[in-house]
Amino acid sequence: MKQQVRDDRDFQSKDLEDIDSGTNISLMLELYRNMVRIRHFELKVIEIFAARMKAGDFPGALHTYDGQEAIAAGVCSVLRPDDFVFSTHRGHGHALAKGLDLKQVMAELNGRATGVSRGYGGSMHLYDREKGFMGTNGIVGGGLPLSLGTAYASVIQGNGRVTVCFFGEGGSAQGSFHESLNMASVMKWPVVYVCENNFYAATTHVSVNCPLENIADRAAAHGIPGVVANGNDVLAVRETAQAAVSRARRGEGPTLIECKTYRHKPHCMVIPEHRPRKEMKEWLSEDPILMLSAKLTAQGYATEEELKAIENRELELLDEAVSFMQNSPFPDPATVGNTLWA
Amino acid sequence: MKQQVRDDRDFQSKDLEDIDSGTNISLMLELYRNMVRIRHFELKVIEIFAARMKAGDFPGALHTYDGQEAIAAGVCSVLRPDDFVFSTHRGHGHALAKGLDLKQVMAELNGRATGVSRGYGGSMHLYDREKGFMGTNGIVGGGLPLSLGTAYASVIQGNGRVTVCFFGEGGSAQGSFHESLNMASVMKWPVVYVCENNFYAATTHVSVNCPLENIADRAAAHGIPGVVANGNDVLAVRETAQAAVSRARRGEGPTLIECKTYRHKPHCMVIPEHRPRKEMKEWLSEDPILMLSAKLTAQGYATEEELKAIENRELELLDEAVSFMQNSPFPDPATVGNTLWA
Amino acid sequence: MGVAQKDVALSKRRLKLIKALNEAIDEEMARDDKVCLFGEDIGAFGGVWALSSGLQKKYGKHRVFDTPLSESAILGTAVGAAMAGLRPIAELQYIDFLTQCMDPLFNQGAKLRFMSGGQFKVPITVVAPCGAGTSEAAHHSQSLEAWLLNAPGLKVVMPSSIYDLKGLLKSAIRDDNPVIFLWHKAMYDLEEEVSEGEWTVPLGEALVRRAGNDITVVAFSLMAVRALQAAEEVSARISVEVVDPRTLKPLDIEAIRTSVRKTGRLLVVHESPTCCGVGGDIVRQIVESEFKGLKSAPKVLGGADLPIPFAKSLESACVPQLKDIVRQIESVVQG
Amino acid sequence: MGVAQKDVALSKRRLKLIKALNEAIDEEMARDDKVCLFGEDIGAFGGVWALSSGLQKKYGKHRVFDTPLSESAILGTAVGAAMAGLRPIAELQYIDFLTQCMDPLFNQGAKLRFMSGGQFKVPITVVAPCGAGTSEAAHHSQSLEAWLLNAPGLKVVMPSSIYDLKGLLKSAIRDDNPVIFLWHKAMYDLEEEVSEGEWTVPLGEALVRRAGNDITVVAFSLMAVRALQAAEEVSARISVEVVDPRTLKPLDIEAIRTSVRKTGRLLVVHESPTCCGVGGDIVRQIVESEFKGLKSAPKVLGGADLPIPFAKSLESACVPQLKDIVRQIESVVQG
Ligand SMILES: Cc1ncc(C[n+]2csc(CCOP(=O)(O)OP(=O)(O)O)c2C)c(N)n1
Ligand SMILES: Cc1ncc(C[n+]2csc(CCOP(=O)(O)OP(=O)(O)O)c2C)c(N)n1
Ligand SMILES: [Mg+2]
Ligand SMILES: [Mg+2]
Repeated sequence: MKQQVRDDRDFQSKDLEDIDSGTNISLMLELYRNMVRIRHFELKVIEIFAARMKAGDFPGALHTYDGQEAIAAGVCSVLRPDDFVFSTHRGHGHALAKGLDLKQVMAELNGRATGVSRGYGGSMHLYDREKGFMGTNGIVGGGLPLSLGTAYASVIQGNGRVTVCFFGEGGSAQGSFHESLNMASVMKWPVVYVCENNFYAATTHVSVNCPLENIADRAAAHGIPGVVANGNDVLAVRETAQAAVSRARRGEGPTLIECKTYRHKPHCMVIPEHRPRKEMKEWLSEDPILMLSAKLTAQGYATEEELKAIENRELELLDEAVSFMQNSPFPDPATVGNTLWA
Repeated sequence: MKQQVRDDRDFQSKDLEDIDSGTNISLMLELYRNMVRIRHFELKVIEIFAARMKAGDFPGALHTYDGQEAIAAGVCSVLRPDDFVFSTHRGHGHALAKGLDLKQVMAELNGRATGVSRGYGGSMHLYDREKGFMGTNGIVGGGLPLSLGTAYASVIQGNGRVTVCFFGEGGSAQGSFHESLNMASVMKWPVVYVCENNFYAATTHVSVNCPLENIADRAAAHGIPGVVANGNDVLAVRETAQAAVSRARRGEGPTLIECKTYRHKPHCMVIPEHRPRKEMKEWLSEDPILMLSAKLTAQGYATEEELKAIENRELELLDEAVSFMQNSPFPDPATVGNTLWA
Repeated sequence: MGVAQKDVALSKRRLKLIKALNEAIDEEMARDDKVCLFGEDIGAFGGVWALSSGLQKKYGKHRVFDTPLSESAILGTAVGAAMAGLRPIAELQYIDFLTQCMDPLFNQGAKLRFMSGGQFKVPITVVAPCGAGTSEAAHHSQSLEAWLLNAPGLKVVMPSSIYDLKGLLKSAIRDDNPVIFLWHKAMYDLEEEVSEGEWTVPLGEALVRRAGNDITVVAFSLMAVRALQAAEEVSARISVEVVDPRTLKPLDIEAIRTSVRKTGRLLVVHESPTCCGVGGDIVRQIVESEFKGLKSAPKVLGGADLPIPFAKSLESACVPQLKDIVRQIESVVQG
Repeated sequence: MGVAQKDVALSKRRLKLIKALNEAIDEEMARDDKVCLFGEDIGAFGGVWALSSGLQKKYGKHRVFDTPLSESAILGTAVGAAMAGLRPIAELQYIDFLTQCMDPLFNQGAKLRFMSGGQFKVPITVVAPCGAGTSEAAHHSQSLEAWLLNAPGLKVVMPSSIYDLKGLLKSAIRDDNPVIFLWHKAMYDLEEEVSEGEWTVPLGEALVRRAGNDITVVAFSLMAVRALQAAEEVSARISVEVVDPRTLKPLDIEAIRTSVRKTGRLLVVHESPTCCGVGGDIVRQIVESEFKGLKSAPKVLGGADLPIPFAKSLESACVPQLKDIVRQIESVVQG
């Protein structure tokens, strides 16, 4: 059954002078746009992959982000364009929220030469160096140690860039999680660890991966703040992330943020649903996009029509991305070895 | 400078009905004997290795346990003969305290066929299956994941055997430490984790390996008790270990014990001393053997002469062990491949 | 060297890979209560590959259980439990995740018996899928058998038929040493007619899957299937003998020698990177003993020395395809 | 193929291994402020091998620092920092501890450029001691170059002379790819006369350390030193050419081919386990191109397929000794 979610937004309220209170309307509409973009992107990719599978053209593994959009949108909304993001196997949302091109991501997922990784990577290996997007990752916990390095580089280069590293609650059972938080804490490096606790790692309940009620409390082992946010409330996520990112940017070291959330679809396309119906129903009723749109309309920040217009524009862009992908060539096998060495 | 050591012996005092209060005299003399045995063993090994090095016969790496004897002696004094122990690179003390034969350990360290591992292992690969001694280890943190397996086996075999796993404070920065505590906690397996915090990992101060004052507090990340003991006070160690071992034996899951201590010698024979003189002096004044002998004589439990007699007997046994080693053959290279496969 | 044992007088049925492996584990758990099974998602759900389907229900949560997402802890549990007398089977969801558990497997488990002067047995079986061809890119497409073989102390099994998959998994579980058992992800649809009931296939015996006179092709796992197709394709012109070692350690080098003595020519095919792969190791051994009888230079057709790329167009360029095998057979025969 | 460059007109001095490597790092840090260095105990203390002696003092705690005892975090830091434009050097106290950091090195760093479609450079240098012969047993005596070579994307350097150690480390640090630089622990006492000042040795160039006509012996790291002794020992009877590849990836196979074309015979010597080792890989390539010109079967003298045991009597039986090399030279020459 759905857990009550702790909200630690006041975890260091005295330090939060630069927190945006979230009442800025255009910002909220931007968050909305971003979440809707991710949601429709994922639904479209599922459609495309399902069609390809039906046609006997196995498209590779697909872990979609729908249901968790508030986290990527909220966290990335407080980042500078040159900040670094490390993502996971469930990373399309992070990629889009960090500003990656819809067309190039769609192309990559379908193995086209115009993809963000030129077709070499696919869903679990999306990279965009220019955008500070340091990769989705096929290895659970794989991004965590690497996030130390960009954080260190920011210190030595004195450029104020902050690193954000996403991972699932399952990933918090990997040794690399602890090695990374520990070293970041000892070194006071500017990195923010964002755990997306969607209560399952593939089919395994969080209680098998962690004996604590909150992953955030693992921060205690490493002497850093550990805070919980409602991962379906984009404003709560944003506010929590803002505090942690500011703290990092000020040189005060890392923070562990846990965002409680729920994925809408099964773990990946080839694994059947196994979660309790009641739990699913409760969580689906707290859809992060509906939560935000309800707030926007209730408070008179936007009309249903304005929101629909945003959504329609995103659907147009998505269609363009699909066409772009479909008209893109596959990578040339003759040059496959050319990019191994620099 | 030397830290004040926290003492958590009352951490679950309500549960400690089977704790031995430590006033049993013969038990205390046995602890004394054990510690003196380890101390003289280490001093002798250093002597032998130094002589071999001088003669151009490099004997391999040597990490001695002198200064930390109270931990091995105290912890192992509450174990059953069939309980399991996993040890470290600094493991002679654990081996002897678990009842390994002085002769066979001496022989192993000098690469003799009569050694406990038949000369195949050396200092960092001492094993004695019959005695439940599951190995010293060349890999820092290497024993931790394995300790899960013997603990699991005890559960499935229903034989009540408890597993104790030793490691240094440096080892607590390894991912395997966290993976192991987490899994043991989730599974409630009967294992006791004993961190010997001697404040240095090779030459690196504990503050580089852990941002907390107490390693024990890392237990919080895994939902298990974490307790601190004065690792130079054998009775405190014993009492703390007794509580944790009983807890494990009752099926209530793992405990993390941190014993603060200090090694008397440099990290290993080839690394020069680098620790602050003042700190060393303070710690050396709290020699665990002197602390116990002072208590024994002050309280009238034993006379100086009685203690000396114990020591002399141990020196005799040690001489026998050295002769045994010197008269033992080296392993036959012709059969080196015979023990790879079962 | 074994022979194909398909003429056992038992009723026949068609069997696929996962069911074959599930049966093997089920039978071994029924036979020996020291056998236990754990890994990620393998409990009530039955494993992401359905390998352990029904087993937790049948054998209980003590013997079949889900672990945290911690491969080092999983392998550590396996090695420790083996030290205490159990016979654990540990599942890795992909063999690629070896990188997360190298220490308990390579430094501890594989070396334990040796380092302890022969005191311990370490009868663990690690089961995992391997291989490319499923558009899963650089972190989910490797086989890594070369690492496993270079490190002393591990047995390695990579079967290519349903009969062998079941029979060898049973032998692996019964073996007193650490065994890594790999099945190929591109073989899930393979179906074979086999008998009902139990059988075992011994570790360390190669099988001549097709007899021939002009060239010996050594191939295992999916590449054995593909080599047989290639042999068929060139059969009008070239008589190809296909030898499937089935286990790579212990390797039945005698069977390969016997075949090469007959054909005088050797091609080894494998999909993992060529550099320091099994191919070179077999060539090394054959050249050493059969140099004078060789009619042409032995050759290795291995995978590209590249990570596996995502796009199909790239991926298939990195792993030997039917046409590549045909071409190399011709090239070796032409000398 | 390079030639021994010992006649540079500079003042000479005698240099040992650690000092040579320390100079190389020092010079590169002075030359490029993107170069940084970290690992366990390498800061104020200067490293357990004294490799970084004096460097923290000279370059500050930001560029030279102690890490926690966390090899995955160390390698992760290196890879991430390289992605952000630095040129990190990470020390492992023994290459055996690779098992603790496989993922950041193999799955991430080595594949990153490829997986990202060429977006990133990953100019990291991992420095570590390797090798047996020091009575340090199964966890402190490996070289593991076969793992490094089988996995795509890593360059591997294993020099055998002081001149090369310094010159190749400088090239490794300047290289834009991940390079693993291994020195042999049994070579600390080796001393060589070299010039003052700077020099580099390019990656990927073998060196003919001794010219000869009867047999080509390929050997690297400590085994190259030993092969030269063996060549000397048999010199009255057999003219041995010793080729030291120096870097194993990229491998200067052309240099080896050239030599084998001359001698018609090949022996590869290495101390790591023979199975799936470098030896087989070199034999594979030479047999493929030079088959017709070979006068006898090429052979590999590798280490035993065993963990390294502790007792000296056992240890030396597991690694090629001078007498073993001599015997194998004779055996290959006799055919
Ligand atoms: C090291 C490793 N082990 C196992 C897997 C297989 N796997 C992929 S995703 C996943 C579950 C991850 O759970 P979590 O970290 O909670 O992320 P979520 O999928 O819920 O977003 C598993 C077991 C993997 N990719 N890497
Ligand atoms: C994985 C690994 N990394 C590094 C080493 C080298 N090493 C051996 S002991 C040691 C320090 C260990 O410190 P700690 O765990 O505190 O134990 P102590 O030596 O203080 O008893 C190091 C770095 C090793 N053996 N294994
Ligand atoms: Mg999850
Ligand atoms: Mg210590």
